[in-house]
Amino acid sequence: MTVLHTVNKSPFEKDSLDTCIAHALDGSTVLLIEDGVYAATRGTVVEPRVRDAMQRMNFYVLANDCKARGLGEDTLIDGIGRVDYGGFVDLVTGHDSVQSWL
Amino acid sequence: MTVLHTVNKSPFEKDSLDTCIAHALDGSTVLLIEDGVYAATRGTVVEPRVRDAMQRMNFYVLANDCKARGLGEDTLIDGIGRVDYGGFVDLVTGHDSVQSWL
Amino acid sequence: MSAGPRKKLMYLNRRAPGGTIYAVEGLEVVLIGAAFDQDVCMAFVGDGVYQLKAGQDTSDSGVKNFSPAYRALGDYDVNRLYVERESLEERGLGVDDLMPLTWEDEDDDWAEKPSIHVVDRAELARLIDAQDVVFNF
Amino acid sequence: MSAGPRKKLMYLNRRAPGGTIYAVEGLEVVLIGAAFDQDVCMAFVGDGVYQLKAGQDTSDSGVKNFSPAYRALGDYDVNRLYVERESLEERGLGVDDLMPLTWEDEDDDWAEKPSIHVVDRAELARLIDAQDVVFNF
Amino acid sequence: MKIGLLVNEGPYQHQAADTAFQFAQAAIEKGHEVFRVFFYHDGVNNGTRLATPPQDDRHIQRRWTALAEAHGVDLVVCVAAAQRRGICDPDEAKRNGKDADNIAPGFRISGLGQLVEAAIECDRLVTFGD
Amino acid sequence: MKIGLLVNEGPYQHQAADTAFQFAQAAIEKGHEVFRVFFYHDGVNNGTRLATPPQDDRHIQRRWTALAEAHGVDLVVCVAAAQRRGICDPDEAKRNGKDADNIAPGFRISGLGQLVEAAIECDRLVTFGD
Repeated sequence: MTVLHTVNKSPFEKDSLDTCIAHALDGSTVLLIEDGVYAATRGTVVEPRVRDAMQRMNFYVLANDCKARGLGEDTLIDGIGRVDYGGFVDLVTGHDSVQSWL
Repeated sequence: MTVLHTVNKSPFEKDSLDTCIAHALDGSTVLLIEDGVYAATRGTVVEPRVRDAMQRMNFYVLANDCKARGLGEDTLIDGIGRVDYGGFVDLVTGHDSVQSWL
Repeated sequence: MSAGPRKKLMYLNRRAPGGTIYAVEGLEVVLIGAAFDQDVCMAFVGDGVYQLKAGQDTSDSGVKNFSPAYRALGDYDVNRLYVERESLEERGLGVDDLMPLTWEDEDDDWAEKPSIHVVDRAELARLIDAQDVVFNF
Repeated sequence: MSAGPRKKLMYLNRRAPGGTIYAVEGLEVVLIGAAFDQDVCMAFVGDGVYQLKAGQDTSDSGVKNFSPAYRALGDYDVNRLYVERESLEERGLGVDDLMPLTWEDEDDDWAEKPSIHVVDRAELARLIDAQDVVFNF
Repeated sequence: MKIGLLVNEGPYQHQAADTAFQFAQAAIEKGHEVFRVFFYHDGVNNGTRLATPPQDDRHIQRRWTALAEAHGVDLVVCVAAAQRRGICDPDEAKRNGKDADNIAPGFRISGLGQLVEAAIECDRLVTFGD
Repeated sequence: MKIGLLVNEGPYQHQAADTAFQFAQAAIEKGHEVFRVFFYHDGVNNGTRLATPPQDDRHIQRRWTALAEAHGVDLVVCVAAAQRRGICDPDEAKRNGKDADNIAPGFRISGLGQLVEAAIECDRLVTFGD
């Protein structure tokens, strides 16, 4: 199976991202949405953990949520894919199941 | 001024307790309520941070919330006071203001 | 109640009881879902392990105590409750601190068997990965 | 609108905008509260600093963009916005990443002055301690 | 002392409404005045009379209503937050072209100024939320 | 594909209802079937017709209703969660002795079995919550 994991919480406020990373198998995909997108920005104290996880998993952000929060494409960690709601749908249908870390 | 700080979130899930401790002055009081009471138990990875903060501040738990969660008096860190809702009221009136870390 | 092959359903519990309703209303889904005859398990991760803490007593809180409902799970054939070892350890808990939940195995002369299985994080990750559907509460 | 001495009121913002409504509805309290002529300030701590991020644009989200409302604060005589330095640094942000909020000082020939003051955690702790009332959003 | 309460979450979903109620009751028992309970954000959902919780569980709205009736506690629901979430009284329903209302007895709908006023008038303001 | 959605939070307070709606719309545009949107926990509050959000903001309930009307999406509100929180249709109002109801057009109230059924029948179940 390949699982799509979604994270919608800020990594500074809640343990959702860390719990996701600790429970996602190698080769899975992590999609950051809502306040979860802050984890995708460069220069934060969370960045090393995200880069480390990116060695094992594919990371995406929901671009609509980045734009709403003023996070330009140039502020994102290299290698994180950007999708819109249609791309979110494609990620859901392109994986065997979806696990939402709320 | 002396401030009563309340924390109602689990220290394992959210940053509320850590943010409280980082912003409470020496001599203030911290009251743990709701899921915040888990921070008062012995043997957790959070205990050292609580013990450290107890050097500078007074800690209380809402006993009703401990009982509801099956946390017996014998499981709490020594030196943390126990209050009921009436004691909560007394803490509120006995300090100059109340700051709720949600 | 459903045609087709049985699906693997996991109810993944990550929240403490009491502070929010997710544990209570999550349990309601498990009990209703039992009627659908699927391949069901529950997992308790992070603060979710507190849901199984023994000795919960809301008599001083003015709130309904729902923790006895976990004891009914065995009767509903929900008898695989995976509790994450690391989550217990981080919270200073052992399996002895949890409610002793059991079920009766009709294929083994109705022997009473424990429903709680402590598994480590890596094993739980594989279990999550193997499900068709994971409900998060 | 109120007799008696002015109180020191702080609106303490700890949540990111967008994911929840607390920032929006918190700002509504500040704007209404301005009519009461009290000693008012705002603080931005933790994810609250993201509320002031420049360039927020919800046009692709189907949600109302409320971030321009922060620019109105100066007109309401809310001109002390304390932003925690450590919270900015943990998020890789500097004051240049924030909206340039200003107010006009009528006692200084209407000079335009910055409303945002970056303060360190220890100073913010003292500010919180000095308030009569702190609103948390 | 004169105490104001701010409740920011709806009933049942979070414990905030329960804690606030227990606190209010204890404060009254100790002889303090609960000047006002202001319901903001999802807290406005405490004020609907259409809830029917299970019979063996507490009825959060009715507890508030009883507190208002017994002790004259002023239960104020924020109008702006209530409009977003579908809590209205007969006047609001009429103004907004709604065919029904759902406000519970003992609650009244008013503006955010009531919250700021409570913060200024009270000796203490205590917040309950998520 | 056949997709089921689970919405666990009320409108406005959390982004969950917005994200779920945008996802549902995008899935339909891509030719997928949104088999059902199940509203649980505070998610049931999406289904009240009494909300009047500011005119320059989105009207979350009406967006759902329009989606149901345009594409036949099944919008199901959990009865147990709805009873706790004061969401009811005329039948529920009558059964529980309420003098009003507040369910919005396009929404129906039913049991938790509808959620489990969606999980079994659908190719994917996607959860939106807090």
